[in-house]
Amino acid sequence: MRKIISVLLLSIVAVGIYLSVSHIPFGAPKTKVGGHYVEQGMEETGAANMVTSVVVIYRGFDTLGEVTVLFIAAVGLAAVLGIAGQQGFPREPASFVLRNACVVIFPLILLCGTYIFAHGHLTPGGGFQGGVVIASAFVLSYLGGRERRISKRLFGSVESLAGLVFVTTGLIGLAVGGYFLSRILPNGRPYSLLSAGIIPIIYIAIGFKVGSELAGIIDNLIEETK
Amino acid sequence: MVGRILQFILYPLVALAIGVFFLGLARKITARIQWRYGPPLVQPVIDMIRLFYQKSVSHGPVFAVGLIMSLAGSIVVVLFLPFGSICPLSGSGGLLVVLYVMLLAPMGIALSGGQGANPNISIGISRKLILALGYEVPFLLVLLTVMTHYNTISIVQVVEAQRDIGWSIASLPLFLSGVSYLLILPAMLGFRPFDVSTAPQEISSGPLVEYGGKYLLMATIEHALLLFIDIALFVNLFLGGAGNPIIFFVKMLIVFVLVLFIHAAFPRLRIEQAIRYLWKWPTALALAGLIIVTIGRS
Amino acid sequence: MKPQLILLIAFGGAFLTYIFGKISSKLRDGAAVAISLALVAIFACLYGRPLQESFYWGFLGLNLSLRLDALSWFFAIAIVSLGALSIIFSLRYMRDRERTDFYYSMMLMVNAAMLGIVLSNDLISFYIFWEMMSWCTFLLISYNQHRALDAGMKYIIMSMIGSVAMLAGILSLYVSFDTLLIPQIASSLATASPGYVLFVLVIFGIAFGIKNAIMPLHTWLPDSYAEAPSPFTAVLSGMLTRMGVYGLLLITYVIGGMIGGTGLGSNVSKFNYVLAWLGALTIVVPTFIAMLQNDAKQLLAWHGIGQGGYMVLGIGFGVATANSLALAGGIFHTLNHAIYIVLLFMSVAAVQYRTGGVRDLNSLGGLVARMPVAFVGALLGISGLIGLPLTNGFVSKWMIYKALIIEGHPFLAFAALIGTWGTILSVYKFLHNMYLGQLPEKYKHLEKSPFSMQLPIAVLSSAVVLFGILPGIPLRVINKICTWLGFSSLDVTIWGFTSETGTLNTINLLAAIVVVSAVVWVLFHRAAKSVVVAQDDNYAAGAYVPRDKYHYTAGFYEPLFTMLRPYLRDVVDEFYTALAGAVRKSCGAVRRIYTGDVGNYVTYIILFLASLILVQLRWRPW
Amino acid sequence: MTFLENYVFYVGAFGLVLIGLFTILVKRNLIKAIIGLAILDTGVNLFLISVGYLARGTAPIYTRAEQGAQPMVDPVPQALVLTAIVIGVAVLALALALAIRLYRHYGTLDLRKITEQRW
Amino acid sequence: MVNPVLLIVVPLGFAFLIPILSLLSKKAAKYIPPIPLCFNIVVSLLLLPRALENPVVVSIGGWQPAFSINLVAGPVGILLSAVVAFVGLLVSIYAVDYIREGATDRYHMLFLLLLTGATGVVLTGDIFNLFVFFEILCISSYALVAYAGDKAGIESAVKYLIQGAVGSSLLLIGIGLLYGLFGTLNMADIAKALQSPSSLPVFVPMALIISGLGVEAAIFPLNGWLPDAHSSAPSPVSAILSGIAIEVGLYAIARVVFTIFGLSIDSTSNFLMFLAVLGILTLLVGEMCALGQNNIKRMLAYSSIGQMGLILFALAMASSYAVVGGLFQLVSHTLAKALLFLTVGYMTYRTHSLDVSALAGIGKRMPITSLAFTIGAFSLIGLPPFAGFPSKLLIVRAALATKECLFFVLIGGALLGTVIEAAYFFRIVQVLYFKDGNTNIARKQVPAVALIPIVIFVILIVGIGIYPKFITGLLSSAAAELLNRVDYIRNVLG
Repeated sequence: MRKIISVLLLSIVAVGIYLSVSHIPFGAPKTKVGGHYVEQGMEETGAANMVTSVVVIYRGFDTLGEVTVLFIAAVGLAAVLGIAGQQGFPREPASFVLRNACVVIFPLILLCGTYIFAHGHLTPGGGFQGGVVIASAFVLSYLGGRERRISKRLFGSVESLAGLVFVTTGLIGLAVGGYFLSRILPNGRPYSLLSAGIIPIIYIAIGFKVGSELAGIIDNLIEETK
Repeated sequence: MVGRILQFILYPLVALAIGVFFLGLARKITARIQWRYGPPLVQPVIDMIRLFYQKSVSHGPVFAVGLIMSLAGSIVVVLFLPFGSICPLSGSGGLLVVLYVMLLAPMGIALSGGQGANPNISIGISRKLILALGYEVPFLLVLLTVMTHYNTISIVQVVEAQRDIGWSIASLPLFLSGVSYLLILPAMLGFRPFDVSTAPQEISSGPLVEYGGKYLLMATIEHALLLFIDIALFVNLFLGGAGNPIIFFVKMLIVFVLVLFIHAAFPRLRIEQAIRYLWKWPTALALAGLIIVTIGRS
Repeated sequence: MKPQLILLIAFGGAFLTYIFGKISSKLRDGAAVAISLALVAIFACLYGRPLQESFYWGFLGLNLSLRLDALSWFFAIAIVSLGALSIIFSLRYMRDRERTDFYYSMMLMVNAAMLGIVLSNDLISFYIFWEMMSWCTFLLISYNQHRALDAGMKYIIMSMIGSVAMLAGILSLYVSFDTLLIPQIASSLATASPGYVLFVLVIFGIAFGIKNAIMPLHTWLPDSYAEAPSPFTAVLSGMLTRMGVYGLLLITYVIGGMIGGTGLGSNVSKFNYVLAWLGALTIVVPTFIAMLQNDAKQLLAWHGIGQGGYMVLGIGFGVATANSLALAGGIFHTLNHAIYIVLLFMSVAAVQYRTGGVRDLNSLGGLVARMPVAFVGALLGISGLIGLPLTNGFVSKWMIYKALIIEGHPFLAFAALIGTWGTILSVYKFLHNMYLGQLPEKYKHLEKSPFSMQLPIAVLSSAVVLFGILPGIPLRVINKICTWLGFSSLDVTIWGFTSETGTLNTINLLAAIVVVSAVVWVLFHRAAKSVVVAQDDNYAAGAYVPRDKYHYTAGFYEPLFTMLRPYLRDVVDEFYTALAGAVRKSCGAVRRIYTGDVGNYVTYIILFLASLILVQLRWRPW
Repeated sequence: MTFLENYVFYVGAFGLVLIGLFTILVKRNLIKAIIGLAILDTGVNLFLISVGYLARGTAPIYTRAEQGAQPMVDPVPQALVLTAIVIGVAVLALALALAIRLYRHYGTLDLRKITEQRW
Repeated sequence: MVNPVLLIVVPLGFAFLIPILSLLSKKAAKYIPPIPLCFNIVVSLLLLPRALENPVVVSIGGWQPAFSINLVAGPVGILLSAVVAFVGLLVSIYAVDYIREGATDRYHMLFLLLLTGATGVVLTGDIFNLFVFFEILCISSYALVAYAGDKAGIESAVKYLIQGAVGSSLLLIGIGLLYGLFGTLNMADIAKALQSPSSLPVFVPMALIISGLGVEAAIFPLNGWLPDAHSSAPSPVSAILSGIAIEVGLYAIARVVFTIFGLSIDSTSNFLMFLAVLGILTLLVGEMCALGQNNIKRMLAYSSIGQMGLILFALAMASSYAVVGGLFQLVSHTLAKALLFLTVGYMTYRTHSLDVSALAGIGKRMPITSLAFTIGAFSLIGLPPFAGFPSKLLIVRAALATKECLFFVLIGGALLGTVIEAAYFFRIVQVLYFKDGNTNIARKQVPAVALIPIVIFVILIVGIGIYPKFITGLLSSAAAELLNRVDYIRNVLG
């Protein structure tokens, strides 16, 4: 019964969406805003990766919100799970190979993540992606039977500081340029690492933030399910 | 002016005399109907004089105040009623005032009796008031019919109008009302079959049980005046009043004798029976009269 | 004296009293009395001085303004006087009760709100004060806890229904005429369509009808009167309920243009005939129900409804036939009723105070010996209630009856008159069971009522008689009101009326009664002396009468009730109760929508979306 | 068939959306409902990306190599999707955390039985 | 340089700061939220004069309006952000004492972020940004509802989360469709391009967006989460959720409907009529559910549904009076409902029960709190002289001014709802004052820190009730801004 009703309702919704979507031609150039970014973005922001320039510069405010959402998730998760402080917990040690492989790979993954967010304005990738990669390093280390836990204090501080960096950068922009997140730094030479104004700063901050937050979330969940 | 004052003084006395006479007459005629000899006509007067000098028992101030209120009320009502051409308080509010002043009598008795704190009194008063409610329904309808028909609330004007167009009772709606009035008259006077509130054998005369001496005297006077009032009202409203007191008295006498026949012929009704009766035929007649009058008016 | 200043005194006084109460109870009592008396003095000084003033700089763009004219003065003086008397009465009555600060400030607040109502010159301030009055009343009714809570709920729900109706009516007027000043509406409404006028009448009729407890809307009243603290019941019955009458008069004024000018719009006339008939119904049924009551306050409460019927009958009929006698009678009856019903409730309250809250008629009796002042108050009160001549109730009833008869509506008159007889029966029971009959053992040593209770009773008792003997005093003001409302002037004298179809002369009546009573008294006095005996030393025809108690007063009208009881159910109340039950039940059913299963909730969301799309797809209504 | 050719992405995306919704509507297990949410999110993200697609477009990243005649796809939806993904992750993380706690309280994840808060 | 962006960024910054500060001192966290909220009030007031003249439009990053996110701080935005900040401030002061258990710093962070989200929603001029801030609002409220960690809280949070997530997915689909159709995300830009909302391709996104936002705004069939969440959350959170979160949702609907889709009362589309009907339906359902409810917080939650219905009804009438009334009602409801939840918080804390009957006699034990509750309740019913009265008055008047039969019937329904509302609120007042209850409860007032916000709320409710002019000026320009689509487009796009 329930299924039938659901199917019925969903098919109505599907029909409605079809009627609307059929007015959105697939693969045709149509977005004036997007077009503008593609054409002018390089000049305006100095970033080669247009997605990055959109994410950080044009729609930087969304990104700030996005970072906040993640922050909320981390804080909220901790609040919901009611985790007070950190305590170590004994674990079955992993096999020698696994443990040592993890030790070897761990810094490499960190490095990779750092690379990804530091080059966000030049290549595909960016703060979020890099941050996730960094977090994956911690997951690996947990999987690899690491007994030591990450320092909540440290990670919490990193989270906060990274967030503050983002906000402060924006506010400096406001103070100097009159707009929040305005370009206080020169665009620099295209395609070089130190280019694209404030994008690297923000992306680095985001990278740290996302990495520490996701790691924190995983840590919390692990503790809860122990 | 002097004449007016004389009216004020003499009229109640006359009314009282007629009332007392009716009291005596009632006992005499009833006795005769029932094949007894009966007391002499002056027996009530003798009783009253005796009561005046007899010692009595009192239950407190309200016991007396209620009676005084009752008696005074009755006398004032008398003053409102035209007796032939005599009517001391003609322009003071008319029938509506009469209706209300007539309330003083039962209210006073009830008050005084209440102070008496005798179960019989309470039962008697309760019955009396219920009975009053019973006969007031047709009575009010009757009065309203008359007032609506003549478009006045003044009794004098009703009487005057009848002088021109003949007795009220001769016209159809008022005939119905008149009959209704006659039917409820025994109840208003507290005569059998409607004497359940003062039933001597059952509740020791009800409200009167604690009265003796001057208290009983006043209650008697009040009853005498009640006889006068109710009958005089009927004569005024339905039998065209009268130009002079003698004719008026004659009319009253006829009506009273009619009532007495009913009185003598029927046994006492229980209170529910009485109410049921009063709210059936007299009310229906009075209502019919009122409807006709109202339709005729509009 | 500006009207806003008066209101400021009134409302400020209420707050001040509360604050004083926190300091000392003596100070609070003094302040409450002083403020209420000051208001009486102010209004006494303001007699015949019309005032009008905008007092507020715009409430949502509406100018709030106040005025004082004959009508509002008439009501205001009654409000403040009765308010002051009941405050004085409360001094002892409320002593040693809890939350007295709250009580006094609310009493003053209610009075202030009522003053606001009668002083307001525009409908929105009228409404504001009206609502304030409603919730203050609610709080005061609930004061006694327990059963009072249900009474309070009943009151407030009906009151809210009335006030939302009124709000709709007021705003509809505003939307139509773009003003809320009463005089301006009055002039605008003359040009409105008959249907609209009827709408306005009906909607305000409902609002005021609920407050004035006109018959099918009366059910809140008995419980509220019975359960409220007695001094407040006095205010509630005397003036607060009669704000409904004030409202009806206000409507009358608003449609006054039609009465004076081109003759009555047929709808107006029809509506008022309906009102008159409802008034008649309201007289008869509650009066008979009152006979059934064994609770002193319930009994009086039902009379409160019944007497309200006279006012509505008078006003409705007066407007319907443009008869100023009936209208004046209705207005006058409002005042008279206020005086004697307050008197009655106070005498009940005095008894309650001494007997520890007893108001069950079957367990009282014989108190005349212990509380003579309260008895006299009760006696005069019921005389007024019945309308015995030389009490105030008589005059107003006479006016209404006369108008009804002369205008040729004997059936209405019959209803009103038969109501009077019903009244006699029930109030006699009231008086008898409370003050007459045998004094129960436990009340043998009751003290007299304290002075602060005797004083208001004495004042009101004398007012009952004064207005009964010299009705001209208030009638002059009432006559002014009638002419202000657009009716013809009456031929008022200090002792009554003169007219072709029947005059009323209270002086003659007084003279007759006084003289006759004196004569009778002399006769009585001359007769043989009587011996005062103990009350229970009486003739029982040989039957044994137990000495300690015999409450033969219980079931006083039993024979009548066995006949009438099946017909005297409060059908309306039963209907409302059933309705409330149905509402409650359906609310419970609606709540089942929230099943607690999140799957259902998501289904609702998708259902909503799907139905939006489907409807637009299929019918394209949007 | 032309529809499918032209709109295959949309079909896929909305297919996922509808499957996700269906899962939430029908499944009684909280974890399955959360999985439904994840599918729903994925579908929405896929749809957003599809909106920005340009026929034969490339990634909107300039390189030092000479740009061909190939147009770049719209970067905006990609940015939006980035945000949406993160939000989805956040919601899922929270949902799972709540599920853990809920299981402790009720000992079950059957949504039909978790109806203490109702009416 | 006062910039509306500060309203969002500063609280955000402080929220980020809390973990660091709480490293220094565990107690520091609870004193943080009032600071940015005070700041927000000041900024709002500073912006107000400019905003009244012309909406302050700022872009993030300094690009052309259509090409970046911009904030539009018109009268509505400023009004609502001020309300958010103000109510948030008072509630945060209250929470200083009330929130004692658990990791309080997390509570304060989430609380501040919730308010940031709400502020962002009311200020943003970009529809995707609106979505993002909405998510901030929602996700932090999911977490806050579950904050206490009790059975009821967790259960409610799960339900809230699932419904909220479905709602936001629908919203996102709608936004995606709009982007696909118009190639822009700026609301003014979309509005400029959008012709008729009733053609199906446009109607479907509208339906999706309204359904999505409607979940948060507690419109009738979409509000299954509300009674649970609002009744299970800690009281200050309930106050914020009832007082701010759903109002913000409703604002978003109004903004979308009026500005983007350009529905107006004289347009050919009569979708607004439908919304009005929906509003009254919501109202009646809410009030009917509240009647006979024994859990006091749940009763208040249902009453919030009812009030939302009334506001929606008022907004849907779309005349300037009506919208003023709706916004007024929004403000007065915010004040009153926040007050009610705050007072109930301590009452239930003392009685250890959410049952109405457990509150018996509390009027004697906690006189000021009870008085405050009474005043809040009276204001919600719409009794003078409290703030709820002028708002209800305006709404009724606007409904009557339409001179349409449908609206007469609807306003009749609304008034009926008022009566029901009166019935249950007056019952509680009776229970508080006139019922003899448990005498074990200590005669203990609310702590002073919590009393301050309660008293301020009371003062405001009475003040606005007596002198509504205090805000009507702002409200009417806010209404004008909300209704005037053309001006909005011109202001934003230049």
